Order: sequence, then structure tokens, then C-alpha cells
Amino acid sequence: MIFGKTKFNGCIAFFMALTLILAGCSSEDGSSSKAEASDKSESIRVGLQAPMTGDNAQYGQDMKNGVDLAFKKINAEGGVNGKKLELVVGDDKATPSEAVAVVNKMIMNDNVKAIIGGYNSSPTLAAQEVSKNAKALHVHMGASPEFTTLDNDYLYRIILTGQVYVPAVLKYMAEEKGIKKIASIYENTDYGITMSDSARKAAESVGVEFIATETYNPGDKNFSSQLSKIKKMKPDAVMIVGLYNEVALIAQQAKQAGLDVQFFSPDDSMYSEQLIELGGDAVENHIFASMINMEMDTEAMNEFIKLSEENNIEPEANTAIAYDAALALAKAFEEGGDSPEKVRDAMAKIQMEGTTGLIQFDEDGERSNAPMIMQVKDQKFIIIQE
Amino acid sequence: MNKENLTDTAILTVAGLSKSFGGVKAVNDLSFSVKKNHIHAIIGPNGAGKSTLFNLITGIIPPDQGEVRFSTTDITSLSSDQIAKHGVSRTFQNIRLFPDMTVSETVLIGTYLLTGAKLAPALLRTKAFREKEQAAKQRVEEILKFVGLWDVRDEYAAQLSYGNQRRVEIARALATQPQLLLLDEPTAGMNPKETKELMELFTAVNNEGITILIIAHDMNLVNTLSDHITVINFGEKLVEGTAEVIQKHPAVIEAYMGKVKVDA
Amino acid sequence: MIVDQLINGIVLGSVYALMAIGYTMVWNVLRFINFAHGEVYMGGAFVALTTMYLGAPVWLAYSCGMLSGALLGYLMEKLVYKKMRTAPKLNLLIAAIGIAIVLQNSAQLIWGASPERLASPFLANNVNIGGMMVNQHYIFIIIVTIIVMFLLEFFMNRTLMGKAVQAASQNIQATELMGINANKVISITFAIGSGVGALAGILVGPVFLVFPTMGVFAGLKGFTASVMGGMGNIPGAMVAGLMLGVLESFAAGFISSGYRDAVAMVILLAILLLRPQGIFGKVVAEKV
Amino acid sequence: MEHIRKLGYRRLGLLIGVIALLMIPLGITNPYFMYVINLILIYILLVLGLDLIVGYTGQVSIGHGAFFGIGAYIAAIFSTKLGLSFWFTLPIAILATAIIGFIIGFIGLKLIEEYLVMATLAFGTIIWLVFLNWTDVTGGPMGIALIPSPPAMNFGIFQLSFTQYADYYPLLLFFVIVAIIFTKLLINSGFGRACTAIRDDELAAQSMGIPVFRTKVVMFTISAAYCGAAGTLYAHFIHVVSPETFNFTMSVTILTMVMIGGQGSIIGAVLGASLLTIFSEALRATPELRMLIYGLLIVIMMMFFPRGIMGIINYYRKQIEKRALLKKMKGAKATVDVKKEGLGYE
Amino acid sequence: MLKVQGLNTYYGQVCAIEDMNIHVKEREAVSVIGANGAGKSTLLKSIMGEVRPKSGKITLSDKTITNSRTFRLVNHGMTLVPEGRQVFPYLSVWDNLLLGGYTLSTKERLQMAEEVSEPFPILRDRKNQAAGLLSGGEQQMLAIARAMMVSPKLLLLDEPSMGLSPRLVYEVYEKITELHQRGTTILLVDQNAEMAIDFCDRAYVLMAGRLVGEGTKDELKDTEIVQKSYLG
Repeated sequence: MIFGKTKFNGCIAFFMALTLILAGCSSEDGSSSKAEASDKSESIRVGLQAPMTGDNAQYGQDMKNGVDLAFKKINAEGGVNGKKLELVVGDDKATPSEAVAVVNKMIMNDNVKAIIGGYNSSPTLAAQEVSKNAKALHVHMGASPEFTTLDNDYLYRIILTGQVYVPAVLKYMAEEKGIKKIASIYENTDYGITMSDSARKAAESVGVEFIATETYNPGDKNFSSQLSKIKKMKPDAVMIVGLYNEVALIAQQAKQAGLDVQFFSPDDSMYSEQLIELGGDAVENHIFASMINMEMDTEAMNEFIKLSEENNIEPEANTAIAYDAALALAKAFEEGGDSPEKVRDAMAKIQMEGTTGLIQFDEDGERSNAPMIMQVKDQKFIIIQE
Repeated sequence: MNKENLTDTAILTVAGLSKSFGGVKAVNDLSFSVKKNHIHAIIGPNGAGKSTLFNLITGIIPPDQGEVRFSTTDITSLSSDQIAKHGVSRTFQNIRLFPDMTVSETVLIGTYLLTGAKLAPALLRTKAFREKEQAAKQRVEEILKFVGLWDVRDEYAAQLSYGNQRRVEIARALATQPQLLLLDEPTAGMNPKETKELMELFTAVNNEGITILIIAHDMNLVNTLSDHITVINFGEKLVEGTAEVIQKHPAVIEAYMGKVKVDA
Repeated sequence: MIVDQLINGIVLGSVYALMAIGYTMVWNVLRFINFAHGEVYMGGAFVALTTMYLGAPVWLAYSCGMLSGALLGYLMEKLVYKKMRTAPKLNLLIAAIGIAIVLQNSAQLIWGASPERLASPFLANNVNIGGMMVNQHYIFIIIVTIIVMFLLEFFMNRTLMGKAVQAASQNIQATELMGINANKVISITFAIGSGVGALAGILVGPVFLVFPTMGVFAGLKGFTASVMGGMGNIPGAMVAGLMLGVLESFAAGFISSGYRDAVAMVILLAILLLRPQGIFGKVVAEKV
Repeated sequence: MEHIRKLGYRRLGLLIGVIALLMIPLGITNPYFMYVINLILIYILLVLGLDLIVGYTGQVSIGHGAFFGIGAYIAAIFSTKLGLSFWFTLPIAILATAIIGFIIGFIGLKLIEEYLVMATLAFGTIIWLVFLNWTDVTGGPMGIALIPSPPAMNFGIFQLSFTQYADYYPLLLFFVIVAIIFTKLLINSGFGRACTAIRDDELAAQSMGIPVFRTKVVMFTISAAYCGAAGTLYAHFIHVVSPETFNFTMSVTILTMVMIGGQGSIIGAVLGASLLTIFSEALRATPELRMLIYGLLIVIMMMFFPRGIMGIINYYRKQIEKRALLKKMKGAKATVDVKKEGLGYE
Repeated sequence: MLKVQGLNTYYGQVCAIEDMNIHVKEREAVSVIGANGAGKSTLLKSIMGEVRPKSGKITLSDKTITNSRTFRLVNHGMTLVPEGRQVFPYLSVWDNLLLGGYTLSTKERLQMAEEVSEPFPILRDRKNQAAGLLSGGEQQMLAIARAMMVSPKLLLLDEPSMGLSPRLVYEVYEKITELHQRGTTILLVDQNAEMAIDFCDRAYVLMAGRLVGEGTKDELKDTEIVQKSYLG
């Protein structure tokens, strides 16, 4: 008989065996990581928490490309204090629970010292607790504003918040385009809700009115019902809060449904060649606020473009932003050395030029650059207001 | 055993029972009654509606019309588990055993009505529960010894010989402590030796005070065992009576042997 | 608004109908739910996309997509399901789900996760129908669906091959006794059903984009529609698909867009409980 | 006498086993492994629960992820919005999932085979959509974060403060052991036997006086309650719940664990949950290939080992037993051909 | 024409047929009789390739056909009218017939359908009715006619009298006799021993999976073994 008389005994036997195996692995791993820490020679591991599979996979891929470029550049220049940077990729599938699982694994098992990501707000919110307990820097691209209330000194946001983007774009719409009645359609996530709430707050001060608000769930591809409802309200403009796939689709379907008004978005989530490729004519004239301009002639941007051409990578906005995050992180490590606290302090005081302009954080870990207003014209992104 | 004193009351009464499938009448206005402690046989050609009749009696399919009474209770519209509760148990034409169970486990299922299925006592393992379990195991042992399967109690029921599989089925049915046992072609596919042994078993069961309603093809079996015979064909009752009456009845010969050869 | 939603619903419904017809064909012969059908829908669309990238004209790309969908279904049957004829339904179900996972992730490896738009010669134009502007591609979808339905209906009920398919669904052994190679019949039916599924994906590609996970919900909906229409009933699947599409659009338009998908599931539950033979199915009493 | 001694040894063995299991955290220094083991324990609860209905009663459900979710969401809502502690959310969640399980079972279990599959699928999807869209209560796609840990426990010698994964382990282990004992008691009672009879032959079971529908519904209810308990543990362990966790994929994952471990077996449940969790965690290193390999594994298991790992083990066990028997009989003609029995359904 | 040598067939562990040896000569009518469960149907299913025999050899016109797929055998000119008729209940009577001639060309098929339905006027009357709605006897006629579509050299019949009234049994046997007289070789299995023996040239008696008797019609008619087998 392979197992004991009772099934319970069998269970115990199996579990013991399992433990022995895991204990074996863990002691091995534990010792090697300890050795690594004391040795100071090998490398610094950084984790990327981003959606690598599922509906959001391309955003994760963009981010990975950006971080890869940055690490390549730094490692080619000799690394951080002589140590190479090493990327560990963790797929959070854009869901909070997977994010927790994967950040757990990266920090506890793969021994990463900092996390870049996530892309989406909710997974980041869930995962930051893990990194906070482990005192690992967490530089994310989520949009949710609640992060400032978390009391997490290790959490930094490389992008702007909705509270910066939204008033800027609404002001432009009201002042330059004379828009009065706005309908909005937003993704029913932390990101969408935050943007939408900010927009409603900002609306009064700039004298516009939201006459219809529709939502959709992440992954939806059919917006015809929402658009029909919006069409009935006859708005002057429609605000689309979403990622580029959805923005392109919504614009397309709006055109098919005969809804022909000015479209705009609060932030640069859709700033990607992909938007134009998918949206075609439908996204022409689309307006949005952005913190980055891929055509900008700055040293950092030129270097980034050169690097991405060398590595045969599409220079996307998300790629550039993730690239910035990685560079900032490397700088913090360079100044902070081995102590997590020192690295954190270095990050708090950081001042450097990135593709997104001056990278610096306030005491909440937020950036405070002024956004520009961009528009799609002739299948190209152009700046219409600095 | 003195049967005559006990046979006055009908234990099962079927009145005007009808059932059709897609326009074909499987059982048509059938009436008969089974007397207590009898061995009552039902014979008829293949497809005459005998198995359908059993399914109607045990509530597996609902009748279109008619009534089934068990002693004095109307069991027509009851579900088969409720009918079993009243004391009617059965075996199936194609032996239906539980494929993953040993002989004693299978028979233990039959004691369900004895042990009940109260959850709380089972989880707390109360004294009453353990006593009941003990009683059930006792009963299984008795039955297995009675039908002669005690030696193979730990073997998988489905791996036994055909004859023993049938015994398991009968043992399982007996474990429910039935008053009426319905046997659907219990000797089909058996060799003469197995048939003979099973016949002995039926007599023994009957001697325990259990009424038996049996479907059979084997005229030898029917003639030796049964106190009363009902012949059906096309779902209708053709004749009924004792073995002697039936054997000589021209309608039976026609229906059963398939050809009018009364003169011969 | 009502007319808007109605048109949305009919377009959506046509696609569901095509999916449902595919499911129904498979159900017809094997009586099991091919959970990987949604992935055939996705695969067909991707192949059409690739063929178009390689410079093939639209009609050729669409046909290639359909054929590869059919091939995918055929291979699925040949390599997995055929080996599992005697297996319990539950094992078959899980295997189908496994295949779906494999196909979805292979697609991501091959084509990447980013959604792509399939080109359509009709997408750019709107047609004026009684004052309503309707996109030409939508009309194309509806026409193709109707044609496919009639073709399959003709195949199933007017050709001997179709009769053989029906026979195989009723009794495989007796079908072999007719000198019919039942395995071949099943394979062909599987291929046809899958081809129709791929066609649905191709038609949807220009509107809702092509991406690896596109088949998941479409599969569920098509499957719901096929249950609604009565499993195995082709015109039933067609009508049920359209009904489902319209009901969903109305629910999304007048109740809440978030619960759009719940409508299909509630309908599915209601049908299963109240009319498991489907709206258009007939109850046939069989001898127990 | 011998019997009693045997029993005594068995008890002693169990005691040592449990103590040894409790020592596991001391042997594992990597908290991630502790995390994985805890996850396995939660999955074992789920698989045990689903196995009650799939393995022991023969009814298929691909909606059990929803019960898991209901348990988790109830824990999340009651603890974050009302401030109830784990020890209050647990009974509430168990009760609530049991009630919902009862209702669903009552509605759905009249259906058979593939129709039941579809119905549970529909139910699971509806519940998932409710999680996703009832934003006021469930937080919509964002889910609910910052779910508190269970209150610290003090046992004199050692404390469980629930700040580390190792602290959760004894708690989760306790529930798994309770669940295993509960399952054993359940399946070794008249009720459990009735369920197995229903699984093997519904008609025959009914003819034995077993109320088939009622038995199925009760078992479904208990099965849902297991998942509810697992959900509560999950919510307080991971500290965040979101709808995607409890969608169709989760239902399929649990069912796959049941199938791969081997239906109707407690060891099978433990094996299925452990191996699949470890497998999927191990594959995290290759996110792109992870699900692909996972899917392939499922297909191959279902095609070639339809009775799961327990099927393989039982096969070899039987073979060993038979060989022993043959040796005993020495020269006597072998009555059963081992190969004939195969690994699977034939 | 047909030869079965040393055939053993098992259902799992249960032996259904043990060491069976039978043969059928050209233009002969052979019956196999025996009680329920004696292995008669299994014998036919083994010959027809529906059940895989464990060992043994089956030859048809000197060609080995053991383990051949059913549909191939049909194309070799042997077909079976299965137990319980097994018409396709949801297809029309005429479709059932046409399917019987699946391997023929369209023209031949229609011609054959007319031809085989000639002796069965009822089938023509109910051409468009679903076959499941026919009565048992009519279904039996349909099943036989359907099998005749391919003009088989050897026709196997499994329990053609099952569930039929005596008059219908008579009719069915009349039709079979007619087919035989037209030159079809027939191997028939029936519980109704009397009819089966009356009809055949030669018969085999089966009991519990074994061959227990063999002989011509007259030899067998009054033997005890036959009396026994048809009475139980």
C-alpha cells in the first residue's frame, strides 16, 4: 500500500514530504540570498508588476520594454555602484489578487529590492501593502488618488494625478472650444471613477456641465448602448476616460452610430500609435492632456528614441514613462546604497531630467509637472497648448 | 407455512393503469392484485410492457391513468423513494449495481431507511448514531449470510459472477426491509444451476414473510414458484390464474409462443 | 433610441446566431459543449488578419480564416475528442476548457496581446435606411448570417450527408450499419461548425477588434443562444441569437450596461429551468 | 487486544503528524513558500468542498468560484464597512453561502448532466457580474482592499499576530483539518453513503428509499458552505478581493484540481490542490507560457489519466496487491488480467 | 460464406461468448436460438464489428474481417438489422430508407428505395412521417427494408420478433422468408425459437455464451434442448 490505512495519514504524509521539499528549497534559497546581500557584488533585482497576459497585456509589454531599455543603458554604463540591474517580470493580470501574489513572490522569493508598476490602479493599491512591509520602493503608473492617504513612504507615482490632468483639459475645452454641455463615458475602475469625479468637481469652476455619464467595464468591446444614450442627450463634446484600445473603439463606434461631436480625454493613457492605428479617422481631432510629448526635442527624449530604435522597440508613451521610472529608481539606488531607508530618502529628494520632463516628487510621492494639451491631427499627435 | 390464512388481504392493487410513450401504449388499462405472502408472477413476451409496469408501480415513471395501492395506501403519485419507504423494494432487469462499491457497501446502502440520514448525529457521532450504524452493519451481515454472499463481502460487486451480482441486488433490496419485493427477470442470462439456486433463494425470502412479484420468462421457474400468474401482452392483461390454468390457456400459448398452434 | 438599440441588437445578435449555429452543429453529433468553440472564433479572425497583412484581398483573407477555423475544429476533434468518446462527459468538458486555455495563450504568443482591427471594405460607409444611418458592414454581417443559416439548413435537411449527420446524432452504431463512416461524419460536422464559428469571429473583427481573449464571452453568448433555440436546431439558433442580441441591447440601453452580460445568463437559467428543450425545441417522449 | 493497540498507534501517529505539520513554519525561512503553502490550504478547502458534490454525489458544478467569492466578499464587506472581526465574518459567510447554495441547489439540481453544468455556469457568471457591477457594495472592478487580518491570538507559549504568513498557517491548517474530519464523518454516515449511491446509480438509489433530490440539495449546500469558509479565509489572508478572482476561471481551476487529484478522495483533493497550485506558482517565471503549459497539462491529464492522480496511485496499488496475491496463490491460474483494468474509465 | 472460429467476447470481466464456432453457407438461412442473455446478440455484434472480440477469427467469403469497422463490412455486402429496430426516430421513414443506401449513387438509391419499399406498402403510405412514430411492427419492416437497400449478400437479423404481436411476427417472418427465397443469405437470432426454427435451414442453440446444440431444422425441432431453450 502506498499510503497509510486512513486517508488522513496519507494527507499528513504527503504534506510532510511537500514541506521537506519546500524547506529544502527555501533554506537553499535563503542562504544564497543572504550571501548575495552580504557579498554586495552581484546585482540589484527590480520587479516589474504589470499585466503581461489578458486584455491589458500590451500595456505591460510596453512597460517592460521601457524598463528593459533603461536597465540596458545603465548596465552598459557600468551599473549602479558597480552592480548590474536585473529585471524580474511579474504578471499581475491587471487584478488586485494576482498583483498581491506576484509582488509577494518577487519580494520574498526573487529578492527584488524595488517594484516598478503596476499599470492599473487597483492592483497597485492592493500590492503596495506588500512592498511597504518589505520596505521596497514601489514606483507605479496608477491613477487613483487615494494613494496619498495610505501613509506609505515607499510609494511613488511616476505619472500625474487626475486632479492635475482633468482641470487642465476641461479648462481648455471651455475656454478654447466653447464647450458647455459634456457627456462622459468612463471605465468603471479606480482610474475611471477618479477621473470622472475630478471632472465633476472641476466642471463648475470652468463653467461646463456634465449632462450624461455612462460607464463600461474593463474589457468591454461593445459600447453601442452607452453611445446611443449619449447621442440622445445631444452633448457638445464627449469625454472618454479609458485606455487606448477602448478610446479607439468608442470613437469608432460613435462614428458608426452617427454621434459626430468633439471627443476628448483627460489624460495621456491613450497616447500611443496604437490609438491611431485602431481608431483611424474616428480619432482625428481627439484632444487630451499629457505629461509627455514624444516629439519633444530634449536630451532625455532623444536618447530614449535612439535607444529604442537601436533595440527595435516601438517608442510608446508608456514605454518612455516606465523608462523614466527605471532611471529614477536607479538613481535612488545609486545614492541610497544598500539601506532601504536611504534609498527611499534619495527617491524623495530626486531631481533629474527624464523623457517626461523634470522628475521630482512632493512629500506625498506625487509629481507636479504641468500637463500640456495635445490633439490628434492628420494621424499625428501635436501639441496645441503648452 | 400456512399460506391460506394470510392470503386474504391484497398487499398490492393495480387498477386501470395506463401509460403510453409517444402514442404507443406500453401499459393499457391494467388491473390486478397481489395477495399477501404470495409469489406472484407476471409473464408475457418481450416488449409486452412488464418492465414499464414495474416502473409505474415503483414510481420511476408516472402513469397516465389509473391507481396503484399498497395495502391501503394510495402510492400512485408518490416518488420511488417514498414508495420504498412504504415497504416496496425492487431489482432491475439490467442489474444496476454501484460500480465503485464492494458487496457489503452496496448492501449497506439498502439500510438507508434503517439508519436515516440525520446530519448532526453523524457529525457528532452520538451514541444513538453509533448504535444505529452497528444495527445496520448487523443487518448487512445477516442478509449477506442469508443470501450466501458473506464470503465475498469485500469484493467489488460489479466484478462478481452474473448470478452473484443478482444476489447482491436482491440483498440490497432486502436490506430496506420490504414487505413486497419486485424482481424484474431475475434469472435472465443465468445458467440452469444459478437459476435453481436463485429459485431456492426466492422461496426462502418468501418464507420470511415477504411477498414477491416476479417478472420471468422461464416457465419452469414460474410454474414451480408462483402461487398466481398474470399474463400480459401489449400492456393488457391476457389471463390470470394458477400455473395449471395458464399453461393450458390457448391465448397464452399464442402470445408466448408466437403462433397459433392450438390444434397441434 | 429604441431603433438605435434594435439595430445594435440585431448586429450583435447575428454574430451570436453564427456562434450558436456552430455550437449547435457540434452538439448535434456529439452532444457535448465544446468550450473551445470561442477560441476557434478567435483563431479564424487572427488568421484572416495575418493573411490580409500578407497582402491577400479581403475575400481571400476571410476564406482563409474560415478554412483555418474549420481545420482547427477538425484537429481538435481528431486529436482530443475522438480519443475521448467513451470518457465521462465531465472529463470531456474539462479537456475542452484546457484546449481553450491552450489556444488562447498560443494566440497571445503568436500574435501578441494587443487588439488589432480587421479590415472590412464596408466599414467606412453608412447606408440610409428610412432616415436611420446604418453602417454597411452591419448589413453585411446580417446578410452573411442569413445566407449561412439557409445553407446549413439546406445541408442538414436536404442533403444525404446532412441526414447522415442527424442519424449519427441519434444513433452512432445504427449509422455505421448504414455503411456510413460515422467518425468521418462527425469530423466533417465539427469542421463545418468550427468554420461557421470562425466566420463569426471574422465578421466581428472589424467592429469589436481581434484579440486573444475575444472568444470567451462570445462563446458563452453563442452557447446561450444555442440552448435558447433548442440544441441542434439551426433556425432556432438563428432566431434565438437575434433575440438574445436585441434583449441584451435593450437591457444595456434601458437598465444598465454593466449587466448586459447578466441578461444572457438569466435567460440561460430561465430557459434551462422552464424549457430545457429550448424555445423552438419539441418535446419528444421516448420510452424509458 | 491487537485491534486496540493498532488503534492506539494510529492515534499516536496522527498526533505526531499534526505536531509535525504545526512545525512546518519553523523549517521554512522563505515567507513566499509559506504564502504558497497557505494558498494551498485554502485551495484544499475549496477542493474538498467541490469534491463533496462532484466526487461524492456525482453532480457537476462550474459555478463554485462564485461561492468562494460570496464568502470572500461577505468577509470583506463586513470587516471593512462594519468593522467585524474574522471570528464574526466567518460564521456569517458560512451561513450566507450555505443559504445561497441551498437556493441555487434547489433551483438547479432538478437538471441533469450538461444542463446542470450550464446552469451552474450561468449562476457563477451572474454572481461574478454582480461583484463587478454593484459598485456601491462590492467596489466594482476595483474590489475591496485593506481587509484586516484576524485579531491576534495568544496561546501562552506562542502568539499569532497575523503579521506574517507563518502566523496564518496554524489557523488555516486548523480549518483544513476540521474540514477533512468533517468530510470523513460526513461520507461515512448514512447520508454520505446515500450520496455515493446517487452518484453511482440514481435510479437504484431512489429505489432504496433515498430521497435523491433532497440529498443532492443538502450536499450542495454543505459544499457551498465549505467554499464560503475558504472565501473568508482568503479575504483575511490576502487582504484584498476583486471580481476577477472569482470568475469562471476560478470555478474551472477548482474543478480541475478535483479532477486532477481524483474525484471522491480526500487525498486526491489534497494532492490536486497542492500540485496544481505549486505547478502554477512555479510557472510564474514564464508568464507567457504559464497558462499554455497549464492548459496542456489539463488536456493531457483528462485524455490519459481520466481518474486523476488517485487513479494512477490506485492502479499501481492494485497491481502491487494483485502481485502479492498471485505470489500467494503460486502457480494458481490468475483470474484477473491486470492490464485489462487500465488506468481509466474502460 | 461466413465463418466464425474460436470467438471469445468479453464485456469487461464478464464473458459473453466463449469459444464460438459457427458458419453460414451461401444462400442458406441459419438461426441462432437461445434464452435471454445467452449471447446471441453479442455474437452478431461481434461479427458486425460493433463489439471487439477478445480472440477468434471471423471470415466473410474467405476474407478475414475480425475487428473491421462496421461501415466497411456493410460495403462488403453484409448488414445487420439490429435488435430493437434502431430506426432513426427523428428522421422521416423515407430518409431512413435513403440513408440505408448511403453508399449508392443518387439514382440507384432512389430506384432501390422504390424497389425495397414495394413489399411494404405501409412504408410508402407513411413516407414523410417520423420513423419514431411508427408502431413496433412497422419499425421492424422499415429496419429490414433499410438493410435491403444495399442488396446485401448476407443479412443478419437480431431478434426480429421482439415485442411484436404474433400476427406481426408472422408477417415479419413471411417477409424474411421472401427475402431468403430471392437469394439473400440470412443469419438470424431470435428468442422465439419456434418461429426461428421453422424458418431456417439450420440452427445453432446457445446457452450462457456457449454453443450447446446444432442441427438442421428437422433434427432440432423436437429435441429437449430446444424445448428448454425456448421455454426459458
